[in-house]
Amino acid sequence: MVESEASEDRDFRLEARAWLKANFPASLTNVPGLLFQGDRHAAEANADYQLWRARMTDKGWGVPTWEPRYGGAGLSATQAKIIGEELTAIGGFNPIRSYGTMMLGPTLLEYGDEAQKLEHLPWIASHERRWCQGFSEPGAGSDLASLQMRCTDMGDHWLVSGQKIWTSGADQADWCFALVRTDTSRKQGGISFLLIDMQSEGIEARPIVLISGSTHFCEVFFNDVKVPKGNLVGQVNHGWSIAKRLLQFERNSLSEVKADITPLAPMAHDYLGTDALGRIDSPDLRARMVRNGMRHAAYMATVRRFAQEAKNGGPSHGVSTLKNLWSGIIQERGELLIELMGANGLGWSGDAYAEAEREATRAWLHSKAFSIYGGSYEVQNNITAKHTLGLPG
Amino acid sequence: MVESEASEDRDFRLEARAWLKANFPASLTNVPGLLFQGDRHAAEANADYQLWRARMTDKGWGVPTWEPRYGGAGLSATQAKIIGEELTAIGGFNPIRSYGTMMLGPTLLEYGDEAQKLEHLPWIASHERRWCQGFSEPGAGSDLASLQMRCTDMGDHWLVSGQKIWTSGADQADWCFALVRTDTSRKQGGISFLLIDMQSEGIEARPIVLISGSTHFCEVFFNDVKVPKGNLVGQVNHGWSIAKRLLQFERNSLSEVKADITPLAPMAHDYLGTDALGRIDSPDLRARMVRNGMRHAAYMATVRRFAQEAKNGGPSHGVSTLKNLWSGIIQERGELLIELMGANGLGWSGDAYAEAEREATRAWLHSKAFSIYGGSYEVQNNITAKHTLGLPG
Amino acid sequence: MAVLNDEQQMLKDMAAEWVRDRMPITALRSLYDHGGGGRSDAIGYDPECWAEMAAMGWTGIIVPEAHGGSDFGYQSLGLILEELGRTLAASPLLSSALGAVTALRLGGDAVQQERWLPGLADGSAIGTIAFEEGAHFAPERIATSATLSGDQWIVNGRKHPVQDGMAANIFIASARTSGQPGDRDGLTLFVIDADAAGLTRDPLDQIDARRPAALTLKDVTIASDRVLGEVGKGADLIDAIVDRAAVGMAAEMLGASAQAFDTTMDYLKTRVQFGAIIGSFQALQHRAADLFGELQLTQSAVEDALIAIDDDAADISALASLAKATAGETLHRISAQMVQLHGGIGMTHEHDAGLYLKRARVAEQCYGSTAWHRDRWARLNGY
Amino acid sequence: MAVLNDEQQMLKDMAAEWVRDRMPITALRSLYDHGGGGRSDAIGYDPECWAEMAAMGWTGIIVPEAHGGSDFGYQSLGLILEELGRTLAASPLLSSALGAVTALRLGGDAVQQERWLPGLADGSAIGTIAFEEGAHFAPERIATSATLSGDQWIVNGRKHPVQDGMAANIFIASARTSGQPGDRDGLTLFVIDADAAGLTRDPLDQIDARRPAALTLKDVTIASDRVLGEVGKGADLIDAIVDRAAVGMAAEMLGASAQAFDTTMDYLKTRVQFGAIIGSFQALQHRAADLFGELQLTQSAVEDALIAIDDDAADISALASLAKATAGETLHRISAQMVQLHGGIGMTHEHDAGLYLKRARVAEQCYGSTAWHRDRWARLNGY
Repeated sequence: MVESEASEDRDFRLEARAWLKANFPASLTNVPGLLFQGDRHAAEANADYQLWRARMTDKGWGVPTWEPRYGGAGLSATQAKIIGEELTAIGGFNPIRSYGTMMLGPTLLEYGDEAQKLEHLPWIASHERRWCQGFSEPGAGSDLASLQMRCTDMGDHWLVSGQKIWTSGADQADWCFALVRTDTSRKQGGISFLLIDMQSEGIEARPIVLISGSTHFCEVFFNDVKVPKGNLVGQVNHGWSIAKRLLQFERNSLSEVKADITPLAPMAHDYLGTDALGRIDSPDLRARMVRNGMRHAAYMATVRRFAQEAKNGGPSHGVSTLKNLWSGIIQERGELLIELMGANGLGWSGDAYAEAEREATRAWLHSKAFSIYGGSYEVQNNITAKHTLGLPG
Repeated sequence: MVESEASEDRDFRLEARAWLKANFPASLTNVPGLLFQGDRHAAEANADYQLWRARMTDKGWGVPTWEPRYGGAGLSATQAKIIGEELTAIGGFNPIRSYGTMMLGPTLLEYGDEAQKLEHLPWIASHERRWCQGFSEPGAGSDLASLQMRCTDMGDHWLVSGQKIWTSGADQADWCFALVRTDTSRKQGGISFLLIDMQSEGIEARPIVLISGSTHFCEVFFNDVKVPKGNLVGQVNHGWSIAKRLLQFERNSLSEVKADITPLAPMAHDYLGTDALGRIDSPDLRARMVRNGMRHAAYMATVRRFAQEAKNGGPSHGVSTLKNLWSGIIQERGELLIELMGANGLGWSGDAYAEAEREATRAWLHSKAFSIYGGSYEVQNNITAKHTLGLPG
Repeated sequence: MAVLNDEQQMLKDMAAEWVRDRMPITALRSLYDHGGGGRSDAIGYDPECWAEMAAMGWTGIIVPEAHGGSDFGYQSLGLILEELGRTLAASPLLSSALGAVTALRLGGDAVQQERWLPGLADGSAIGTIAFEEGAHFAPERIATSATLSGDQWIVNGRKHPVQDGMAANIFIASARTSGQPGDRDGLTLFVIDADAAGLTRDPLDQIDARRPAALTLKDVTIASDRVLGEVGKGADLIDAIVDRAAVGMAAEMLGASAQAFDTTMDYLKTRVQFGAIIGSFQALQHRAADLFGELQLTQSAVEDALIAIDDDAADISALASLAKATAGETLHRISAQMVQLHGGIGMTHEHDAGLYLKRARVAEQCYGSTAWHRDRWARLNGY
Repeated sequence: MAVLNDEQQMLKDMAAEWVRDRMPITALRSLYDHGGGGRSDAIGYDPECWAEMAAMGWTGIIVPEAHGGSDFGYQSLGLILEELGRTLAASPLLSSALGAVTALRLGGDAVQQERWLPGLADGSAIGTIAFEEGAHFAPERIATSATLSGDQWIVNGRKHPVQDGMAANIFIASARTSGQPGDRDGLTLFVIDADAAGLTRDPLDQIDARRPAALTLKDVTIASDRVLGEVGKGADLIDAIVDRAAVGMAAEMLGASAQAFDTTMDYLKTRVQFGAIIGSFQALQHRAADLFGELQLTQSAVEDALIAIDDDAADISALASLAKATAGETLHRISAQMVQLHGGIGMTHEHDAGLYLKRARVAEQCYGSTAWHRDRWARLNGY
């Protein structure tokens, strides 16, 4: 892609390359980007991380396409892409990337009023205000629109009561963007989009222990929480279309996630041995690993193809398809990895299991969520069937 | 099972063994039983087959539990089972077995009046009147109850017009048991069960060419066909429950069919060679053959278990489950067989392909019907979900 | 299920009732800490329940009457293991009453049987088999050595994982008296006491909250009358024991599969989404119907193998591999679908789905993995 | 699909239109008799359509301009093959314009290219590759021999199946100039005329109504200037040709899969059962969605491989195997589901589903089966 680049883009690439080289702390090379709120303390403990964040904040390159008054650098999409490519090339990451930059920011830019943008975007752009997403409720999982959390107009403020669940990092978040029910007589048409300060009185966030041991998700209880009138985004009862747009941003960001994968073959030879013909010495397991490996290769080619088509204005209907392919392939890979580790893939803690083994086991357990969260396998297939394939309701 | 047999059963077993030994023509040993109408001409050309049929007809042992006045021998279920076992033991088959004995006969015994029984059962018991099943219609496949073939009460006769499809051997059959619509205002409640002489004026049966080349199934056109009033079985508009009962007999007889299977392993070694470790020299294909072989072994164990449980009065809810397991395993086996034959499994005719190869290819094509006819895979799964698992409508 | 005789039916009903009362799935939870892993002080089973099992005679079901058992057979023991599997009941029953007892039944002489079977039969002793030495089950690839010194054997090596190894006081362990790792010749079985000098054991903190052990044997001295079977010729005996242990595990897995399926069906019949009970969605109905079919295959394969063992049939190994691999595949799929079909709640440690998922993967690896048994079945059937 | 340049987009549109007009699925039917098998007088393709393809320049798409082609590349040829695959259009385009031309491009010297490429480019000659000698693709396990006699080679043996072998007048055939069946060394490629003395060919009546041939070579004399590449060192050349032929076949299979899928979706949108359009049943919707995903993987794998060939990338073999195996698995599933989802009518010869099913299984075997390519991908990736 570089060779055909316009000369002004080429100039910008060289400039970006030079600035990143000068400013990205070498100690952070190939450190995975920190996405979740739960990583906050770890990040805060790291001086180089703090430095890197401060430099990127000043430069506005965490959200390069946002206007400077919102904390961005006012760059073009092409320039933003160049920054990303150059960052990847040196093993760097964007320290500003968060739910705020990926989901709420783009949503506010489209639906927020100027006061809301000025109030929130700069803090997102500096990674100083962390957001959590208050969408799911105990009775409203895949069927999000059946949510019940009440939001009553009290004249000079909103009064919010109810419960959210699966709220990522709610116990670490500063603010929450939530879907609330402002009209009980309609389903989708009675939902509003509200910004809630997590420090407000009446909010309690309780971490949920997952099967992998992670406590990243929370239940959040709202008990007569007062929210300023100006915190409602868009029109009252028009929150559903804002949420759908935000979920689109979420899906796009999910499909961006590089399924960065170590090949299983070398590990399999280590754990299972090699037969007289040079093959992994476990025919049945080997056959399944080969198929998974091939599916993964074809999947990565599909991610590249979809990205290129999207860049050229092609249809972007494939997100649901991509997500189901991805979750299926990655879940299967997680299963194969612990299976090839045998008894060593079954440990929870202790020195009897290598750290990589314990991590693989937790990652396998965690991967079961991939086909549930962010639109379950079933919901994605419903979307593909109806919207992409045009099958009748 | 033999050791614990009551002494009168044991005596009958010895008697049956002796009679079968004396009367079953040795030339027919291990010849597969002739089930379909299409085999009629072949059977008629074979003198030993004719002899065997005549002997079994005289003895009444083709339908041993039927009363003698209907052509049977009035034996107990246990005795009937003993005859079957002894027949199998010498590589014999029941030459009377037909759609008539397996489906219509039992149905008439339950729902027919005495005149109908006397008119039809003896001819079924002697295998001299061949029946075809007129159920499916072009617009009523899986949704059988939506059938449209009109049957109008003309006072002294019924007048039948419409079309049937997938009628096995209609071009060879003497009679047809058909579902007809006697009331258009109700769906299931407007169906009657009618016996139609295929020699009647206005009937035309056209064989359908299947993808396997088989012409066993027909489309049958009924154009103002007159049918005597006495040919309606049970009450007018009560045919649906009779049909359901008959389909139960059909499913039972299907599940009886022994999936008689040659193991793939020796053939695979022949066609694909053996590697240095003694394995079939095609790891991916081998892995799939092994899994199919294991599923087949577990399936055969399941057939035996269900049969034993049924004998002991256990639930017989498993027929839909069994059919889907069976069709899946046999279809997969058919695919594997032609795959292991490689280019030799792709022939339609000609000496370049061995007879066994051409047969395997046709059998593979034919097997695609297993998950469509007799209740499709989808219909069987609906039945299992609702009736066996109690999932809501 | 197979047609049971009155004795077996009574046993099964009794087991179902006892397990429901005394070892429901909440009992397993007491072995887990609040963070989802095993409690650090847990021993992997409940001694009180073990005593009750013994009192009911379950520990002696395949022990000959002469040695204090009831000799009801593997089918009967399988029925109990199946019921225990339903609630993932953690106990050393499979390791001791099936594994160790089988080793003594098949390999022990009269004196050895009289010495150890009565204790195993009445539950006062807990035995287990210790054949493995690494990530993958491979009873011939062992390095633990036993060398003769005068009239005694000196054993050195590491055995792991040993199921219920922290609970057991008798190990039936394999060691190499000659040959190289990989050789079938040169394997010998020993009966080793847990308190033997030079033997230490460390608990393994496993995802299913059981407590297998890693045994370290350092110059452990073993009297020659503790050799089971013929010196150096233990490979066939090991195979025969493993066949039976694998079938016992398959019976447990059948029970776990059946319960995971039932629990999931219950959820499908009550959970409402998009204004409908989710069990009314056809895609889920068909998935359930397909899984039900797999469950049927598993039940038949397990029962066939148990009957073959009681009948001392010729093809026990092939049937054992069929049972273990079929149960492995079925439990794998059903436990994964149990999580999937429960949605978010299924991902929480608070819900049972994760417990089934974790136990499933451990069971899949025990006494030969699904892949190992598929490969063995293939070999035995000429593929 | 991949982002096409203007030239490619035009070519694709033109191909789609021409195929729809001139070679719809009914054209294939004319090769079948009424009983469902191939017509005994059929030659496996339509010479008139072939002439039109040639006139449009399709036969010369990868032929260098110097030899009368347009040198548009494999991606462009892949687009056409994909469109032809949609209607199962039977023609020797893959065998000749891709297979034979590739052999000459990669293996031919300047004189050989000038001698044969112009004829292949303008369609006056039809070429094909003849590497196989039995049920399974295994280019090294061949027995056909070529021995030097003075300045000429004498070739003896049987090559089968040879795709489009009844239509071709030039065969690029492999023979063994040394070594034993199974050796990589000793393979040599020859350009053999169909009317060479001692060469006979018999048609194979295949389920897809094509007419591959079995060639018998009896003391066929071949001049030494008809050797492609180095004597005895043909194995790498054969691999390279097969890589490209397999990708071409995968492109055809992608088209067949896409059309089989589209036709099935159309049926799901119109067929009524149980009072509803069957496409509204969720179980079928999810099956369709899953198949759509497989179709996406296939398209990506095929396009990646075509681009890699045009770029002369280092990993063409792995990408070719990925493309062929992925297309094989996808077409296998979609063609089987095409029959299943059409129900009874899909079982009839009158309906198109069976034609896709039959062509699918033939395509799966051509230029290395799905299993063969999976095994090769595994080997290339260190499994």
